[in-house]
Amino acid sequence: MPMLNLVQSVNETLRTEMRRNADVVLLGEDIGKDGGVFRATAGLLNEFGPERVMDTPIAEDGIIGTAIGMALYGLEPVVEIQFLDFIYPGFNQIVSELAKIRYRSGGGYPAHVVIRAPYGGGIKGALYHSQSTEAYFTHTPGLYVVTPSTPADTMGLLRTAIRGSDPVMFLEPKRVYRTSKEEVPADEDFTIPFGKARVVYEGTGVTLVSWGAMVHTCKAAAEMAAKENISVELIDMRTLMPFDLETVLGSVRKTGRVVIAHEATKVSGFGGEIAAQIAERAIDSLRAPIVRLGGFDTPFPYALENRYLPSPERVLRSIRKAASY
Amino acid sequence: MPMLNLVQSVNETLRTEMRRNADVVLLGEDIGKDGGVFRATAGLLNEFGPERVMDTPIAEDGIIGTAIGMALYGLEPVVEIQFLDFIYPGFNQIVSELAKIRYRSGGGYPAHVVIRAPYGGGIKGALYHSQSTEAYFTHTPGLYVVTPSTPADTMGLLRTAIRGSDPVMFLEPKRVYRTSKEEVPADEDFTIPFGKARVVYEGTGVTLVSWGAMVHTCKAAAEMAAKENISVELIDMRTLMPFDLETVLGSVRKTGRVVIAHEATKVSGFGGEIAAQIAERAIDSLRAPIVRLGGFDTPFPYALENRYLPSPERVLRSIRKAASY
Amino acid sequence: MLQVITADGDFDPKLVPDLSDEDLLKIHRFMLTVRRLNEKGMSLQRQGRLGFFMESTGQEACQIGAAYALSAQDWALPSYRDPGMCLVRGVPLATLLDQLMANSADESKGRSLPTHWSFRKWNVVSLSSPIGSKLLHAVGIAYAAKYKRDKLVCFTSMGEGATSQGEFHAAMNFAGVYRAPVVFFCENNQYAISLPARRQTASESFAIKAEAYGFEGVQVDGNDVLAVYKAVRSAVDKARSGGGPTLIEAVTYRMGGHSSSDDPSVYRNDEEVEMWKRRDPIARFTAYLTRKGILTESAVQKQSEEIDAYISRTVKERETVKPPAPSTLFTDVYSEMPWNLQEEAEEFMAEEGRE
Amino acid sequence: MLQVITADGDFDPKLVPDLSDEDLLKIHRFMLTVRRLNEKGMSLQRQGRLGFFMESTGQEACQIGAAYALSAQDWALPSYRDPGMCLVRGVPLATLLDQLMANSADESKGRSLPTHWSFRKWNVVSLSSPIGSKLLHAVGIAYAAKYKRDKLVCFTSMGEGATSQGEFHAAMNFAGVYRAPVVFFCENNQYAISLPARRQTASESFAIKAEAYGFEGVQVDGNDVLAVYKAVRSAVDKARSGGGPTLIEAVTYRMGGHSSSDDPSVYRNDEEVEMWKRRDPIARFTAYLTRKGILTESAVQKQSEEIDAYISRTVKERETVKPPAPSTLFTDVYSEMPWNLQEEAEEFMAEEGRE
Ligand SMILES: Cc1ncc(C[n+]2csc(CCOP(=O)(O)OP(=O)(O)O)c2C)c(N)n1
Ligand SMILES: Cc1ncc(C[n+]2csc(CCOP(=O)(O)OP(=O)(O)O)c2C)c(N)n1
Ligand SMILES: [Mg+2]
Ligand SMILES: [Mg+2]
Repeated sequence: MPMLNLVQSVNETLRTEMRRNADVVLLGEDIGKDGGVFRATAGLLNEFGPERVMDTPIAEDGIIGTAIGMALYGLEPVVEIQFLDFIYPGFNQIVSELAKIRYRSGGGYPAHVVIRAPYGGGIKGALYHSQSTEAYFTHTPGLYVVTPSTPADTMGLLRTAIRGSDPVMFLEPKRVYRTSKEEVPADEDFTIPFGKARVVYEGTGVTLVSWGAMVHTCKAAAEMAAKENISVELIDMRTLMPFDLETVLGSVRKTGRVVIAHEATKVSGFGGEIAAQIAERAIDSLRAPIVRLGGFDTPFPYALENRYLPSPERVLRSIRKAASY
Repeated sequence: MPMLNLVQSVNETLRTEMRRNADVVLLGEDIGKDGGVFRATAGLLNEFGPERVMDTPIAEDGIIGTAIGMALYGLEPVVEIQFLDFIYPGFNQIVSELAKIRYRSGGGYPAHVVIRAPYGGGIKGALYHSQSTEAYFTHTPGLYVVTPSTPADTMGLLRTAIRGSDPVMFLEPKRVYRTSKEEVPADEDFTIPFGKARVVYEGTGVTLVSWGAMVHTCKAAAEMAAKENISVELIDMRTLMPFDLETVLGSVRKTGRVVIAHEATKVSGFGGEIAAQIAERAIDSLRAPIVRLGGFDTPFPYALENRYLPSPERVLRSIRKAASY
Repeated sequence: MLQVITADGDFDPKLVPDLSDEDLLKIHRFMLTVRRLNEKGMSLQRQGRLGFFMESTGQEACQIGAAYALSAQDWALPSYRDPGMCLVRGVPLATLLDQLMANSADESKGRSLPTHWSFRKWNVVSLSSPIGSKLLHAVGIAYAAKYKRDKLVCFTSMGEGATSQGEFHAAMNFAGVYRAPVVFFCENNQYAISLPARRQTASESFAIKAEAYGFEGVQVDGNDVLAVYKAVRSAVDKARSGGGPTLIEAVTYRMGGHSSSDDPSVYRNDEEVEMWKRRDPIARFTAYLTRKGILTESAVQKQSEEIDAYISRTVKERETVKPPAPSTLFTDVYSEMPWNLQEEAEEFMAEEGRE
Repeated sequence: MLQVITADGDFDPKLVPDLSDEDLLKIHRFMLTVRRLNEKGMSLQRQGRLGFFMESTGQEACQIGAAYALSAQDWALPSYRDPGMCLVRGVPLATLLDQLMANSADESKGRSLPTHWSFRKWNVVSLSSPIGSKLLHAVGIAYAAKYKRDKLVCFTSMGEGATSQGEFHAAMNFAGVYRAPVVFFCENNQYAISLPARRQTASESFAIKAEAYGFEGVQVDGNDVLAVYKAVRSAVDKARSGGGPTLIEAVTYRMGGHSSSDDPSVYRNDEEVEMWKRRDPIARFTAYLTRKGILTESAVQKQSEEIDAYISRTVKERETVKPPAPSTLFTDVYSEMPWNLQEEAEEFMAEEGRE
């Protein structure tokens, strides 16, 4: 079992899938010689050549729209958007085309495109290298939305995305690209199904729901809570569309208390959807108000990034709030 | 007091504001001679000339981006996007520029642009002339989001938008553009503040929260419910950012039961935000699960539009569900 | 501007493309069919038998001339104003009508707006409403075909208004950079809804925009079906043999309104319309074929009547087809329904059953 | 390609723009200042004293030549690679450093990435990171100035990579259609991060792209400060007198990496860098001024030292300025804080107080 960090896991998954299937092609900015600004595609140009590892002009609409065309013809394009923050020139292609073409063509023209994009704060990137806007995509029927938090999950989920037949927004938590390595299954058919959350810690006192890089913040918070004798059940959603409501509800029925924590701006964040689902389906189990913790409802700042990003302490305060109600 | 329908009210407000302030300029597709595809700008080219009523090439990024520049220089541009569905080529300008420029410039460069766009279903327009994607904008700090439902509210809120100094997404419920006329204040300084909901019907049994064209569906449902002796308190949010949580919470504390109904796709819709807020702040008042009703989690269809659009009957079923729990 | 037949049917024999008499007559018949279909479409819409319609009268030479230059294996992304391209590709009239009527036989399951084509069997790719976005798909399809060593060309058409969109820019630039076998066909019909072409851009022509992307731009008389055929044919041949993309601007005129919801008299005058009537593409081609001695006015008259009858018959037949089943609301969003959709579908079907 | 001074300082007197000796020496000094500032910036970043930096060594002639052609009332939207433009506009070095250091004296309140300028007092408009989006603002500003009958010009610069974005296309097209008094200045420094300019587009040049929009495109030697000045000056004069927009491509080279996070040796070779070193814009202008007899190598040496000392002194001074106050997290999102932000701010400040 190889030891890989998260970005190496992306790289390894792309490599093995490209070896397996000649229809898998990559396109994006600086993904060739440069290997991507985060090195997620390092070495792939050398192995697979410029027809399959396409450096593109700077035009996100061009990248995504061209990938859609390729997919319509039968290729399996995997797109890299350099930062999720730069996806908006291609947003029309995602919302109007990629998400709707299967439906509007009566199933005649599905387009299987996987869009990878590093997202989230923590690299001192300011307003435009830090945002977590996964909620836009969860509100767009026709898209799957994947938000892994560990190297192994990244591999299993990215492989599912590439072998599937639906459009996927694959959002990579860049803050933890290199923070730690873990053992990753050597099996080249290792996949993780969409819609199955992972219980990071079992617990009985408070259910804590999160995804992406925030899972690591939540782990730290859960460990701090344990010292205060609050037993936290930490759930990593892994995929937001589809989302594993069953696991969440099961846990809430057990604990009666829930905190939902994400890095994204709080208002209209995906945490609201989870809270609403719980309030609709498990309200009788609740012994405390549903606590949501999000990024502030402001753009993402530069100098004060560390004050902006939800810290383990802030999560802990939310846990306490839920536990002590 | 003049009798106007909703689109006439838009027209009248634009006219009076343009007369009042020479810095107010309009830009959009077909807004000149054609008067806009819905005639919202009819007659304005004649009165104010092509420098102030600018027909643009077909490029939503161009329209919004140019308007931002104008606003930076001190004009007060009011943009028309022909259908909200066509705003995505300009989404980057909204999300990356309009919403963030005041913040990122430390307040040095605010950009006061009002973006008007007809939205929602009900005109047999299929996937791309029907969508309600207000939630994207509510999840974008820096924007105000306005969703009027009546001619008078439209006038009062549009005037507030134009006289204000923040970017506004002004979403017009095109399905009710011409369905009815009402008396509109003759006072040319008549405004309605943002963040104040309107209680359409007072009631004691179930709180029903809605906005835009759905308010009219909800009115019909509330009337049907009354016949079943369910007293509905219908709240028209009017603005989603800022949103009048106080009025909603006040009503929920009274009724203990709540239905949130919107036309937009349910998952990650703005209804989730309201539900989450209630679940966080008024859970002890709840005597029933929070019921959310949204458009289906699919693209907007053509032939089956009437099956897709939430009907008074569907809203009524939700009201019954909340009432009978 | 490339022209083969002048407005009164005169021509330069050196320019005439190599087409058999049979082909010429077929082309003429297709043009007539589109004209009659447009008239029928508008009248059905006025009668409330079609929800929406976009006519293309005046642009028959563009549609038919261009599509005739393609081979069956080529892919096409026509615009809403190109029903004729679908017909030339082999789409049966009944199938086209199923799309317009959004019935249960429609390949798109009645989900798309009328004139928003999608005919997989004939390599006619699903069209959306946002202007310009499909141009990129054409580039991707062309690239993929090249990657797979399939010797085919991807053809896409657009209005001149589409050239203002950012996606036009990206599509042209990507096509140039990757030398994709794609043909961009711009039907400059002088209007984008109400905006005259001269206010859409300050450039000398639309064809000249190709310079910005390093490949050829060609301007052609879009009311001259032989000129259109010739220009597209040579672009297709070039693309097929590895020569990369071409942009063709066909100068034509939208004789009717923008759509069944539009009243063009608000923004343009009658003289202009009259002037373009005198350049009618069908009259011109008829004059040419008459001169050539392979068609007579009375034959045209007879054909028109046959076509009318055929269209009416087929319309009546397709009007008997049922609307799409309510359950189709929920399918094809994903390859498999996620739980939230399943739940919505079940609830909906249960309620449908009840009511 | 317009050139005034050849690589070795030779020149054609007929081409030399009308600038006083004093101006020439000022221009030279600005160029030196930018060069030294770049070196300082990179070294501060390497020492962890700046979070991020983007150097512009090699592009001094572009920055200074272009900005020198503007008047104070003109507006400018420079790119991150144009600190020199800010200096020429009058922004004090200390103010520039406050931006880089994101301290509490920074006009942007430390919210933006270093090199993302915003200096209201000097009509330098707030810059974001997404490539291309600001070009449209330039058009809107220019239109608004024209509307208000203010006789000013809006100038904006970009890298050659920005020409691929849809917003470039829309900006150019709108500028053409409305004949806005705007000057687009494209610094073709041969790379967009790792992508060579010849793979950014298949067009013959970047200047030629102007043809697609109906106005003039000009190519100029971007390492020749007098040529740059001349080209921008004539575009500015034209715009000011109602002649509409111009696109200028300045051919230059990015001597360093894309940013402090980039290692260019991965994607380009030393010979190329060496070749461009021989075309150094400062060396060339120094040679010219030396030939003209108004500058000596030793004066340059002395100036460099002065400038270094001045920069170091100012850096040290600005490093004493406090970071932005935590409360600034919540201001300027709107003109007034809505309740949700107020609530967040209060909770945050209460917790800050506690910890
Ligand atoms: C992105 C977008 N913006 C606006 C519209 C509304 N719209 C529909 S057709 C049209 C005009 C298109 O003109 P042109 O490209 O010349 O094609 P034509 O209709 O003349 O064939 C417009 C503005 C749209 N469909 N998509
Ligand atoms: C929309 C968008 N996509 C991608 C990026 C990432 N990015 C930052 S700079 C850059 C290259 C810009 O090249 P060019 O325009 O030539 O300017 P230069 O850096 O050479 O001055 C890229 C791709 C971005 N900032 N914005
Ligand atoms: Mg047109
Ligand atoms: Mg560059």
